[in-house]
Amino acid sequence: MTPISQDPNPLALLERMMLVRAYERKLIGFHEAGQFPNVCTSVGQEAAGVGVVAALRPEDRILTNHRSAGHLLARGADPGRMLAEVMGRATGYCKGKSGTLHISAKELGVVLTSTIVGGELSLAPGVALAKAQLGEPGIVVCFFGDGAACEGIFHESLNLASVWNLPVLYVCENNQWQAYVRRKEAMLAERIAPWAASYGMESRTVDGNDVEAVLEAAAAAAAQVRETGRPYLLETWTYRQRSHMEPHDPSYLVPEELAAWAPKDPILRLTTKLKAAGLVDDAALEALEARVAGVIDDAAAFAQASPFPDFSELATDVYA
Amino acid sequence: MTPISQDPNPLALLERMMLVRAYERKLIGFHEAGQFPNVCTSVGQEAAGVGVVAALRPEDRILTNHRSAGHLLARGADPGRMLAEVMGRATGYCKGKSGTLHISAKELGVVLTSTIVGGELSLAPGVALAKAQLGEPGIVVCFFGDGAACEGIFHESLNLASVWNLPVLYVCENNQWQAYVRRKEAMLAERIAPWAASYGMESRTVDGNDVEAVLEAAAAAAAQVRETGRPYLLETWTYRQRSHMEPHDPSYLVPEELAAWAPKDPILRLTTKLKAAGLVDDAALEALEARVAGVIDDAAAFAQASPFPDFSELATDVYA
Amino acid sequence: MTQMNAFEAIGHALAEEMARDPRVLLFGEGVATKQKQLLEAFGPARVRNTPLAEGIIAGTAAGAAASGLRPVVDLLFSPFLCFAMDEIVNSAGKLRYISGGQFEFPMVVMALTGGGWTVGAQHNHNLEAWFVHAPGLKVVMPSTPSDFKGLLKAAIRDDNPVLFFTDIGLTFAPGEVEEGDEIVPLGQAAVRREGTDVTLISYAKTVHTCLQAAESLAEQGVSAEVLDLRTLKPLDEATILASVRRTGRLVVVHEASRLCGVGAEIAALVSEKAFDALKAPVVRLTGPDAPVPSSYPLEQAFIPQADAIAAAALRLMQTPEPVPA
Amino acid sequence: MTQMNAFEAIGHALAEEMARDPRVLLFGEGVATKQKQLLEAFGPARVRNTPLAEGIIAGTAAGAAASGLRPVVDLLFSPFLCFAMDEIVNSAGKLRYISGGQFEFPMVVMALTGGGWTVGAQHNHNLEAWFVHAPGLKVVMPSTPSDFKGLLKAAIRDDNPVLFFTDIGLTFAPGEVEEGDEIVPLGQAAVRREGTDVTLISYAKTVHTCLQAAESLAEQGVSAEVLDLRTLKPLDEATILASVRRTGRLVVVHEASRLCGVGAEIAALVSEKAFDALKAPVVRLTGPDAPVPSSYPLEQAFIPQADAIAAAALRLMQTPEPVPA
Ligand SMILES: Cc1ncc(C[n+]2csc(CCOP(=O)(O)OP(=O)(O)O)c2C)c(N)n1
Ligand SMILES: Cc1ncc(C[n+]2csc(CCOP(=O)(O)OP(=O)(O)O)c2C)c(N)n1
Ligand SMILES: [Mg+2]
Ligand SMILES: [Mg+2]
Repeated sequence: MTPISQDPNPLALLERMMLVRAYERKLIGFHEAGQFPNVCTSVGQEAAGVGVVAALRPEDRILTNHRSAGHLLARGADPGRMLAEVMGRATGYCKGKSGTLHISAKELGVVLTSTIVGGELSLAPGVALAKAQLGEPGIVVCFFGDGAACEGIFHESLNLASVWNLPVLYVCENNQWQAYVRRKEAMLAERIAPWAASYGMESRTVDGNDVEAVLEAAAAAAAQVRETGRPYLLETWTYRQRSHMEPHDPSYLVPEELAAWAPKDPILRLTTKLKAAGLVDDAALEALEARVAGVIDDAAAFAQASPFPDFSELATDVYA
Repeated sequence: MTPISQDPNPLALLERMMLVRAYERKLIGFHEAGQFPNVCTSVGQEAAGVGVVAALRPEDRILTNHRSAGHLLARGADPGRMLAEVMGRATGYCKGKSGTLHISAKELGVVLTSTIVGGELSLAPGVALAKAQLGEPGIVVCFFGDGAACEGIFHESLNLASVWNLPVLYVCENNQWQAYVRRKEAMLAERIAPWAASYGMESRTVDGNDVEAVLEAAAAAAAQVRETGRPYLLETWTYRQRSHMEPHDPSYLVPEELAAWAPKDPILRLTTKLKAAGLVDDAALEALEARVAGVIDDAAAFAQASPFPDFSELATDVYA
Repeated sequence: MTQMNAFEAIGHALAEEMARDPRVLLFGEGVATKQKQLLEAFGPARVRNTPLAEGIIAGTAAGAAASGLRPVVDLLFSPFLCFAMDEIVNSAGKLRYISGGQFEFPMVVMALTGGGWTVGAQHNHNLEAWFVHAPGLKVVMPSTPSDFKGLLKAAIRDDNPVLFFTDIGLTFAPGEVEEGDEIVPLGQAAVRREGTDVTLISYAKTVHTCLQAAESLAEQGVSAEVLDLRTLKPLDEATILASVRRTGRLVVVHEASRLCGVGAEIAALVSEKAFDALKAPVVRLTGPDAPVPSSYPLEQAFIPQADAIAAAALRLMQTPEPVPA
Repeated sequence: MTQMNAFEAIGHALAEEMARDPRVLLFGEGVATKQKQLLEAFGPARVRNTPLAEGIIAGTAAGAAASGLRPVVDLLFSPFLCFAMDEIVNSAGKLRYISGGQFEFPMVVMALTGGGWTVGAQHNHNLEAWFVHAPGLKVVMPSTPSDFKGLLKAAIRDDNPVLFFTDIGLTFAPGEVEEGDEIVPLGQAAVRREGTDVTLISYAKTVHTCLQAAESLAEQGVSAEVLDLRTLKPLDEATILASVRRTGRLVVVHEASRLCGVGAEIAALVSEKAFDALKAPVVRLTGPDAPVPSSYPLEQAFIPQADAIAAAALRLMQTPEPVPA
């Protein structure tokens, strides 16, 4: 698949968000059907991922985390190889050694994915340092959550990137939850963007459920990072619509909160807008639905037909 | 010796600062005389230590670090047992097992001293949590440096103390140096106090070389922490007059900086002021000098006459 | 006697100890959400969610422990301990000694590890040997629900920092648990099966693998004794040495990687203190020197298997015995 | 040949490798201040002071290593590694495997440890065994200035993360060092003294203690072979086993604490793979299970002494040898 950034028009953005949603729904379906590896879905956060990645160039690097499907698919990852990785198959991006939690796809510039919350923050400055030192073009985008912002490494990473003038676009997806803990329980501030000031870094919070607003903000932020070679913190204000991981466990979620965010669903909002503008009609939407569903069905078939890694793989790839 | 807080009048503050200076000078003298364990002196920072400790009550707890002589002596520590600890003698506060770097004196409420930069920050919230949970009176004062403020644990500690409403008075001695690194090289901001805002915490920067100003600011901050049960960050703006540790190594220090700070020496400033106010004359000062010198000479004699720990102590005090 | 799994046993131990001693409290990322019944029973001051920050969770536990509380912290998965090593090792493990004995650190650090959930190498890394190596700490890793309960209660009552590891592969396995206040003292291994020809020593999940191996060995006429260490520090040297002195043969088994693991310590202990009784080489069966893969078949292959254990024991039976001069 | 101490040897190795390969860079707390000559030679982009934050220093090294640079980071004293365990173990050590081989981590992490400066347990903690236990890492701990230079050059050229430990007790001890580009390959132990009766295996400072012990043993008619491991991972199993097969007796010596230390691994290795050649128990002489005290006499007593090593070897000479059937 091509990276969304090569054609970020509203319809393309919509289709890519629908593709991400279809991918996540497929995983949810597997769980509803029975035993399946735990996965953290990005349902509700599609705009935050797709909008940012749409602002990037091929030479840019992306570091992401455990909730990475939107970032990967927006970057053009093959959902078949992603699902194969989730299922631990040899055809996965990491030969099945990673599983869902830390899918890297170096060929797409999605590097060093870590499921250690904060791992992406600890690695990003070094990736940017290498670019700067080796004279390579491009910036580094680091996706992390509001929970990761509570880890000490957030403080260390932003401070170093600022002191060393490293081209890192930090993107905090503030989805109001940190696994089983509400963001409000973990910090007094509502927003994380203002924390950048401590490091002499600029920042901005954008409506993370409005994909066009996210794209605009990310494009502006990325342009500034390219131009200044200095880091920037972009916060996407969004919401995790499901429990921390599948299988879904609504027991600890907050019904009022879910209800309040439901109308802000990023796909719903863009479809409504495009319909109002006469850019899509129900038929077109159904066609889109069908197209992304087909892509994901084929991907699932590929993954399920893929072999598990050979036992000889157990202790390979440990040392270079 | 009595804690300074029991009589914080200007003359007492002056004498206590002179005592700290005499203690550090004694260590410098040992180094000039030959082989001696490395020590980090607080020369130039006497007001920052004495002024804060003067604002505390017996039930308060103090956590400090590798540069702790001022905090300990202000709290009433016996310089003989301190020097004995520095020299690794059995009569030291920690039986010689600590050495200079992590002197705790539980009997004085100086607890859990760590030389891991940031250790004091990681431990302070727990000490405060215990006080709150056990219904004990008093607050917890945590002394750390501008370098420690760069460690991730600073971020984690202040955030937790704020979210949990813990009575911690964080005191950052910003002495413009982090061992061999200038503060300016390690952060873009000049001041650390504003960082507290990220945690919804109040803060203030005070002239750390004006002992009366430090006392006033610390008293106000301590009162607020007692009243609200919430943390507060006080930054004392001061200067490290010597190299990171003894033996003195001026090779990497900045002559202009040293020259600029020389007239701001906390002892010089208070003496000048008290003289101008007619509160002391040269004779009185000489008497003070002689008194503190005598105390420190006796302390050194006690330490040097003290035995080393018995070999049977090697593996005791490991498990409770 | 009631049936429960390891998670339930841990819940019972926590509830009983918190009811017994008001100084005991529990905190961690999501514990107040996940342990609803404890939250309701003991209130938000004693059952706390934390920000996502392992370092300050462990450091706060150490500071609180030194100041009169008895905290239990849940750091979730063992690789996350890597963000709390300073607080656990440099503070909780050392500050008693460094201060000349001025402080005690009665605290428990809990973490999950081991194969079973295909969570991969950043959620599954058997690190228990690190804490055995570091001074001032104790280390527990149970294999049965009743030990989960009895050892956790003992760990909470101990005046030292205790690392309490839960093997993911055992979390939902049911077992008989005593009602009420049954303590399993730290430092005591359990003989899970008596035997005379060879000793199989393990802990956690692989104890059960050793018991399977002992079954098949019995069918082949070899009598295997199975030891469950239960506590990795302090090690029950007496029970280990007594068994090897009886059998003269030893296979040590664990899921953790081989190099400098607990198996190395036991092999070294035996080759020094029971050398004269040894009739054959001491063999270790362990995980490889590799991170743990996520893919289910590989994750399972990472763990020593019963047939390999039995085969190793049989090889030892065939080694010619040295005869003392 | 020139005379230099370990610090100077490290400086030469860094200067030569930075001159040879523009991708090599050095950063850490104060390195640009302390390594003035390197700063002048290679400029502020390649010799950098950092903020006081070990986690991001190590993480930045890992990110840079995976992206085409070959960073060397100085984390000063080994206990400070506790603030960088996630970046070293979970990232640098595992992400190659987790990613199915997509990344390499050519980086070196340097740290000081060991007795000599009375700096106490938060500056002195021999943690090398932790990194031997963790997958994906290599571990080096030299004993002579020429090895400091040759092994650091090899570590910088290796495509894996290498932990490079400098024994504080060796920093100022002078020794002969080859001029120019002498590499000491990783994974090769050195026989420092040949002998036939007993093998003494050690690394770092205590290699010299073993050599002293070997001297006094010689006076008592016992011929001791002394092995210097130099690299702790990968271990030079062949050289270790060959020596023990010759002598039949083994004493392992290190300053690090005993439990699950490198000595345990070597004893276990030998008791499995050279069992038939063993004439006596395998003995370990190590630091105690305690933090390191600051007080000079205690700090020295923490370290295994030559007379104790000789005495242990003599005891082994007296043990009755088992005769194979
Ligand atoms: C160091 C570490 N601690 C804890 C976890 C367990 N965990 C996985 S995701 C998560 C919540 C992360 O919250 P946030 O950073 O906001 O990301 P989100 O899941 O909301 O996208 C936690 C606690 C982990 N993987 N790593
Ligand atoms: C975790 C850790 N890293 C590094 C060191 C080495 N070190 C000791 S003091 C120091 C500088 C501390 O600077 P700051 O916090 O400003 O305190 P100051 O020395 O200026 O009082 C450093 C780097 C240490 N002791 N602990
Ligand atoms: Mg979140
Ligand atoms: Mg400072």
